[in-house]
Amino acid sequence: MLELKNVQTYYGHIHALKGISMVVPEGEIVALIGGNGAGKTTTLRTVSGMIKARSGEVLLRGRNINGLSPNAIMQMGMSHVPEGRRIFPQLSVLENLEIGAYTITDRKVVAERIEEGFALFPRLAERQKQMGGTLSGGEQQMLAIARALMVDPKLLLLDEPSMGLSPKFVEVIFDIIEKLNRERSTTILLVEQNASMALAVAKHAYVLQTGELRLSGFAADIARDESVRKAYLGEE
Amino acid sequence: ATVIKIATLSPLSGGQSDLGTQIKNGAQLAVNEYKAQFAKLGFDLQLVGYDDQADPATGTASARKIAADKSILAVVGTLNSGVAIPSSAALQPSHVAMVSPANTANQVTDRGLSNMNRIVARDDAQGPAGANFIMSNLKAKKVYIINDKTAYGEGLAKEVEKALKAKNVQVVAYEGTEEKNDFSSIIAKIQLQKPDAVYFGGIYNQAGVFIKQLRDKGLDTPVIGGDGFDSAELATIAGAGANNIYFTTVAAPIDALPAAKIFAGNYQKAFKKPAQGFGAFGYDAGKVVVQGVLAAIKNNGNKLPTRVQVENAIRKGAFSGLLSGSVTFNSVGDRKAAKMYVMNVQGGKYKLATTVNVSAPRN
Amino acid sequence: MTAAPTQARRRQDMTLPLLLLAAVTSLVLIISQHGDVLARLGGLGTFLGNPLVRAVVLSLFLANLLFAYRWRTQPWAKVLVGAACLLLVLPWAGRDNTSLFDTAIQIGIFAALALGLNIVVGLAGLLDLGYVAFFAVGAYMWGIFGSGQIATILKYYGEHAGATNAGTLVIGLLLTVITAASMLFIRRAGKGRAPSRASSISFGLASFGLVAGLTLTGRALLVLNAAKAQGLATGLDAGFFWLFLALSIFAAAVMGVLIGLPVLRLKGDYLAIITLGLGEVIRVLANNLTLYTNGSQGTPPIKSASVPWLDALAGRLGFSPDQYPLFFLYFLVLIIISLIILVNIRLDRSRIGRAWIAIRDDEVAAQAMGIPLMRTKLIAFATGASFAGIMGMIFAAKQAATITPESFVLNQSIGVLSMVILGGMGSIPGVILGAAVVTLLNLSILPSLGEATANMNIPQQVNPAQLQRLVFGVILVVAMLFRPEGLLPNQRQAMQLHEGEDDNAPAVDSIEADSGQDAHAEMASPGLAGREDDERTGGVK
Amino acid sequence: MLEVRDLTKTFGGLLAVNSVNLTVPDRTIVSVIGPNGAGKTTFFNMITGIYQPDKGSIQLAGRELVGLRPDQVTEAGIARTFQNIRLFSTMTVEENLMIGRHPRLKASYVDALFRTRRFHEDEREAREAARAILDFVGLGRYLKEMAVNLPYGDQRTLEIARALATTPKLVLLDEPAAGMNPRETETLKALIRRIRDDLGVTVVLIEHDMRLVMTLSEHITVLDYGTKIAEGLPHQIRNDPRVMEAYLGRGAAAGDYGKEGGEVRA
Amino acid sequence: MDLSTLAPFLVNVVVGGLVLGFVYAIIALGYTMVYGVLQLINFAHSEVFVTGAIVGYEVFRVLEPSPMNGYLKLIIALIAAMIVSGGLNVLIERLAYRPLRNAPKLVPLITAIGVSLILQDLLKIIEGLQGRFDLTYTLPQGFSNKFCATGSSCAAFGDTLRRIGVDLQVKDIILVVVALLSLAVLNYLVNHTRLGRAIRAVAQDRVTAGLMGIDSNRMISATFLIGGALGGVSGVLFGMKFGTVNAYSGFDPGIIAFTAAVLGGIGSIPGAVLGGLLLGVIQNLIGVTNVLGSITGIANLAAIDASYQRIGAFIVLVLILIFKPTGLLGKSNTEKV
Ligand SMILES: Nc1ncnc2c1ncn2[C@@H]1O[C@H](COP(=O)(O)OP(=O)(O)OP(=O)(O)O)[C@@H](O)[C@H]1O
Ligand SMILES: Nc1ncnc2c1ncn2[C@@H]1O[C@H](COP(=O)(O)OP(=O)(O)OP(=O)(O)O)[C@@H](O)[C@H]1O
Ligand SMILES: [Mg+2]
Ligand SMILES: [Mg+2]
Repeated sequence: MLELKNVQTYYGHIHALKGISMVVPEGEIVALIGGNGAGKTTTLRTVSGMIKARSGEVLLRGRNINGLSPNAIMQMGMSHVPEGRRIFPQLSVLENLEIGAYTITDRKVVAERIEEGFALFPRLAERQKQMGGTLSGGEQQMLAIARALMVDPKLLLLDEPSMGLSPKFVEVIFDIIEKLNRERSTTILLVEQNASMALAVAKHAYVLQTGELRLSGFAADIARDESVRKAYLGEE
Repeated sequence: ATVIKIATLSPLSGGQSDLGTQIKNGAQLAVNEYKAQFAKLGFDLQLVGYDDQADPATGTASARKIAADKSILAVVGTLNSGVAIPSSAALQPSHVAMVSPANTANQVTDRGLSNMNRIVARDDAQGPAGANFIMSNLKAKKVYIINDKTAYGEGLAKEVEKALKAKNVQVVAYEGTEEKNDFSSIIAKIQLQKPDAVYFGGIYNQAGVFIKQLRDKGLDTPVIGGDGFDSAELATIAGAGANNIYFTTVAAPIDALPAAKIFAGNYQKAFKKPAQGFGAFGYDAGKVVVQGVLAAIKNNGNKLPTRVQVENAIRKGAFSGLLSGSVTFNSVGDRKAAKMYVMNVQGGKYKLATTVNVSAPRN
Repeated sequence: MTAAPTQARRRQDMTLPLLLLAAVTSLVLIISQHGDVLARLGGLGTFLGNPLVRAVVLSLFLANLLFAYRWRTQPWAKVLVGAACLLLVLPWAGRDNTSLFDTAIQIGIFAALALGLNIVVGLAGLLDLGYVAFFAVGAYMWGIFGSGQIATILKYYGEHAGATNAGTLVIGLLLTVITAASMLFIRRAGKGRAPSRASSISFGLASFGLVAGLTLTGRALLVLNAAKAQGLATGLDAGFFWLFLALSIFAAAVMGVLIGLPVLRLKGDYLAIITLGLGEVIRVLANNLTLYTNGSQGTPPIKSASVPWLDALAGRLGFSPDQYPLFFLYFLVLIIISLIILVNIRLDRSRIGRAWIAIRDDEVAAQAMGIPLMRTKLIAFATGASFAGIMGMIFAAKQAATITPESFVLNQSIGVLSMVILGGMGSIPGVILGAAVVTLLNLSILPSLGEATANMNIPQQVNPAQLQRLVFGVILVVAMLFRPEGLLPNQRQAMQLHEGEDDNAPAVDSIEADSGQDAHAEMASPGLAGREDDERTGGVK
Repeated sequence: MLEVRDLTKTFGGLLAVNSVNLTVPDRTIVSVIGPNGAGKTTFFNMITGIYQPDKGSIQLAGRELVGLRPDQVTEAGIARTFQNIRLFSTMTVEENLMIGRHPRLKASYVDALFRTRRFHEDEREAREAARAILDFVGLGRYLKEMAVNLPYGDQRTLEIARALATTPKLVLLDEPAAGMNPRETETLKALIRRIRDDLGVTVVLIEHDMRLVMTLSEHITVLDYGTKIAEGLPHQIRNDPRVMEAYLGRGAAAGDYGKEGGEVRA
Repeated sequence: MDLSTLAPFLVNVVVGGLVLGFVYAIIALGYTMVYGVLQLINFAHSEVFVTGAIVGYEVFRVLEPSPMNGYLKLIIALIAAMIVSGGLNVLIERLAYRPLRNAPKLVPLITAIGVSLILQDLLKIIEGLQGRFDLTYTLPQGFSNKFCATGSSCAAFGDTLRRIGVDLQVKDIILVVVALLSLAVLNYLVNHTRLGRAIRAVAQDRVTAGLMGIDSNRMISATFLIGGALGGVSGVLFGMKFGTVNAYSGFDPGIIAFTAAVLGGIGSIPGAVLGGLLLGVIQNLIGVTNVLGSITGIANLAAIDASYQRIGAFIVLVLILIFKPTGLLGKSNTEKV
């Protein structure tokens, strides 16, 4: 589905990704973990076109999408829940969802998807008319996820979906992730700080450290890796 | 050939550039007319247009540049009194004579600068002339006075008000407006107060809009103004409303003077635009300056005169062949005696209503 | 990256080139202003006498200062070039062409204005489109007292004394003292405590009383002094110039606070438009309050201080008496500008300067760090205003013949803003350069285009003389497109802008632009974008 | 130390915080938890003066804070961090901290103009304090770095440092561990302890990371729909059925939270 | 002066103010559109609308000899002005604003000022080449204060207006109708269509809008197109109403219109209209204060004449903003374009 080949990304002169290569096979959940500033967010941004890789290739279904604008990439069936949620603060919850479904022109489909979103997060249904900017942090997170699901993406990029959510909701989110993958065979690239949960749902995993790949392999193996346990799972 | 330069100082860029350019163009025609005569004496007469952007500070800076260019012997300018006053003061120490084609504010010559002259009538000559016409010819009992809040318009309107009050004519309102587009509130007041005449101290491009809107409301009240009205554009802007308009000016009506017709033709030919009021004044002022320089040359034995000599020649000289007749200046640079014409616009056509003789307050 | 070669170039010692350049441009400048020498130079003289060439020479000459500042040279060379250019060469050339003084003083005035506005806009992030109002306050302050206008005013009050002037004075003084005292009391009592509705209302009432009291007192004083009108026919003695120099700073600062108090609670463009409005209010008042300002007719001639020894010096150096005032003002402006730069630098690198930048970056966070928004903004406003005030006074003295409201139009405010942005917001050398560039363009280079082409056969409609705005506009747009951070950018801003900007800039919009200030404020934590936010962070006193 | 009584706030018809009481004794670490949208952040916003409460009182060491502006609250001794990071983006790390120092500096405008002794002392003090605090939180290496260029987790820590720079009596931390991995959270935990132990600053914490909350807090208050539904010691809260139902979910039932290093799921 | 003359006077002052207000309102809409998306005071908008006015002038001039129906001419003029002004606005955005997307907010403000200066002179050159400066609208027949042929129902409408003392002309009515129509269309477009939603999303967060599949550059172009087209419409209406325009006429009304947009709550569409109407009425009321003063005998009022019109409006702005810091209808959490 998605493949990165030796991707190098810069912020000005900050070298954020120093040659990343990874594969996200169709229909799989792939976890991407790493410490602060490792470049996880940058990887997702590079994939979705928010920032252009200086060199290397980003292949989506075999086509190099590096350099395309995000809107062009999104039209190819991808969705991205960005870091920091990025809710439209002055649009209502409902409008945020409608914008999420911007590329769908069939109104009926949009209405159905919105209903599905409300079913997943009843709190959003309660707050349909509230402005996105006044939602609490967790509510915004729910909205961001629901918004990304509006287009029923083939490939979903999730940047720390559990951030700011209550423990109960973290479980809900992971359930949703598994369910999407199972029922709609959505391919998911998951960035998480909550590494143990991420590794539990993912099949493959990559570990990033300061812009470089440190480890890759089956998630279960990585979860057992001594150094990973120490560095990311907080175990001494 | 020795270069002799005449400068113009007027707004060439920005919102008032249209008026300022007219002045420069008019002066250019005057210079063109005399070029050959100067060439015969071995001089190359040129005109340089300086820009004051209608801003006093820019005008002062330009004036100092003029002062520094020793080949410039005299200046035609400016459009705005607010610019003329500091500029002439800046030019005075180097005795660059200045002849104003437009500044009517009393203050311009009241300072008694040796270099500052003007060919237009002072506010306190033009104002009373307008007021007199309102009283005697229009027989108005109630007059509504408007001004454009500039040194020109307000200065003129003040004098009109003074003259009318002195003659016990009722001034129902005296007010200023900087508005250029919408006059609905003023017109509503005119509808309410029903004056017999409206005096508008301002320039034709603002007054024209006002008159148009006034007539649109079905009001035929006569509107009187000063030489700022003197432009064919006034009738164009006022459109169907170009009726019952009167204005005082020192420039003779175009068809009264053959010279005026020639001037208009030359202007159109040179600048691809019809000649307008400030063009004629610019031409006259330019002519005064050029004739003054010529006189100074003659007095100096056909040699290049000094600025002081030019200054003197202009102040003391007599100039003729102008669109506004002939000119001599009094001790402070005001036109000694001038015939003032009161023009009437009726159905878009300009014709002479009457003439008034005015003389400068001092001699 | 283009930075590398520049750096390499700058690493070389440029002392010699600088000195050479300075010497050459100085020489050319002096020659190009000297009519007699030019006449003797024949073709070269004609070339140098061309207005456009002169304008370019002047610009190149002034650029020496920029090079002295920028180039890596021996420190003494910088000082030498700076001092020689400003103290020797420019006055020398100005002796032959007074307009150089005029231009230099105008550059100084605008540089001070730009520095003041830079504090307001560049540091504190408050967009002020009515800045010229403070300039007008300073100008009219001296324009009224330093001219015969004061006599007119006194005469008027002499004739309209009012029934009991002594009574007015007493009431005025009493009101002033009582209200001022009660204001102090309310402030003292409420210190550190939440202002209650009652206390803020009473404070408001008291401040109204104070204004009324001061007005009455002022009026009474005017009436009392009416008899002096005769003696003041040409204004106060020139010796008062120095006192008023101080007063103009003060008056403009007070004005800044008075205008700032109601409007500084507004944000962003609301503030911009309200200041624009107030700027217009001041101009229209100047145009309408004929008694005080003589309205559109302009004030009577305005005095300048006379410094006998300086005049004597100027005389000995061959300046003509009409140049003395400009000679004096030129050096005065130099001194004031140096002081203003010093003040700027010191404030910028201090607690208050940091607080301004913090407010610009994030008001909510700044307030949470204990920075009182209102007070800090007011200080910025007042400081900026005071620079404009003192320069307004210099402007009045420079114009000498009269000042009219035409000098204080909205376009002036916009012009000063463009100097700040063009030069580099927040950067002291930047805004000075911006002021110099814009002033030179407006007073020297662009007009010279028209003057130089006066005798060419260019059709009227496309004559450069008439296209100054167009050329200026093009320069503005092009400069901003190529150097959005300004000509001499502030370090902080340059850093921000250049991140993410290079050969492979992000496909759409760079990320950090959106995680930057604006989006930040909008995407604030839940609730912080709410309406309450507006009410609270405004800091109700 | 902090005494909150009957604090209430509504937004339109929504009762965001409903008559909440909270007592924070001196030198304790106290947590406020609750489901998303429970009103925790709103509660903080009222304490720090960003919102005006509809009702209730807030007293810091006996002094009423309701009605004060945010800067006055900070001056009174309460500092905070934000749920969404709000650092000063055009400033370096050091400058961010010096801004934090603002309310404790005394040099006036005039001092700055004339560079008096007080000014120099002040500046030196601020600089030293900045460095000391930075070292204290472990970000010393970033002193001259632009704050925005720091990794997310370090920016969070920097916000804490900036709050500490105001020498508060009490800090309010809004989800300080969000975006940190468990390892980093451990470091944060140690830091919060040191803030209390070494600096003697009282800490109130909002957090969804139960490992952090349960091991760190001496007292926990649980909000749901703006109302306090439980309070007490960590183990009481962990086992409170209402809290489990509303907030903790299945993981809590398994009793995984609170055990150092406990895995959530296999 | 008694009530029977004063009442129609005041009615006319207010009605005149409202008509004026509609002119401001529709100009303000153009500002507000662009402001809403880029948070940019588009100083060039005043020239965009002057361009519209000039296009309208040219259309009327060219069509003057044609026997075509006057209303048809007006429609042609409006459409031509919309196209030219809209296109011009898009072009301006492309050249002067788009390259500065990531620059600090004030930088595009300066280029906007630069573009405004450029356009002023360009327009002057274009008309100047034909020997014109002040352009006087010559309206086709039928726009006078005679409403229509006698006997018809619209003539009756005109008669009724005159009977109750309201002094309106056909062009005033047209102006109001077109302005209201634009308002309705714009409001629908922005608040109830997919395009409008996308524009608003771009306004708030361009990057994230991109993530939703929205091409932000296209949306911004669309916004400038709409804003420019509105400018074109307002230009023609402006020319019709006031009779003359020149290359520099845009500045003053532009400033007032932007003030109106701010007064109403910048970014809010109904706010812009409300602000425009309010300013129009206030200006006119202040313009007649001296008459009211002299009638009521309050000397201080009598001193307030038309020269205070503009600043009166600003003072009202100050007062309103002090109590409502985000304008009349601009709540920070309500609709923004
Ligand atoms: N907008 C930006 N401007 C400059 N540098 C940035 C920007 N965003 C990220 N960086 C830098 O790029 C590197 C990678 O950051 P990135 O955000 O991808 O890390 P991350 O793995 O997502 O970390 P975190 O867990 O903190 O979210 C870091 O060094 C960071 O400082
Ligand atoms: N300005 C506002 N207008 C309307 N509703 C608001 C506003 N601010 C907050 N709310 C609502 O009040 C409730 C409490 O919000 P708050 O931010 O305090 O939640 P929280 O407990 O911090 O949640 P989280 O853990 O998700 O951050 C939420 O439902 C939110 O939508
Ligand atoms: Mg990240
Ligand atoms: Mg929260």
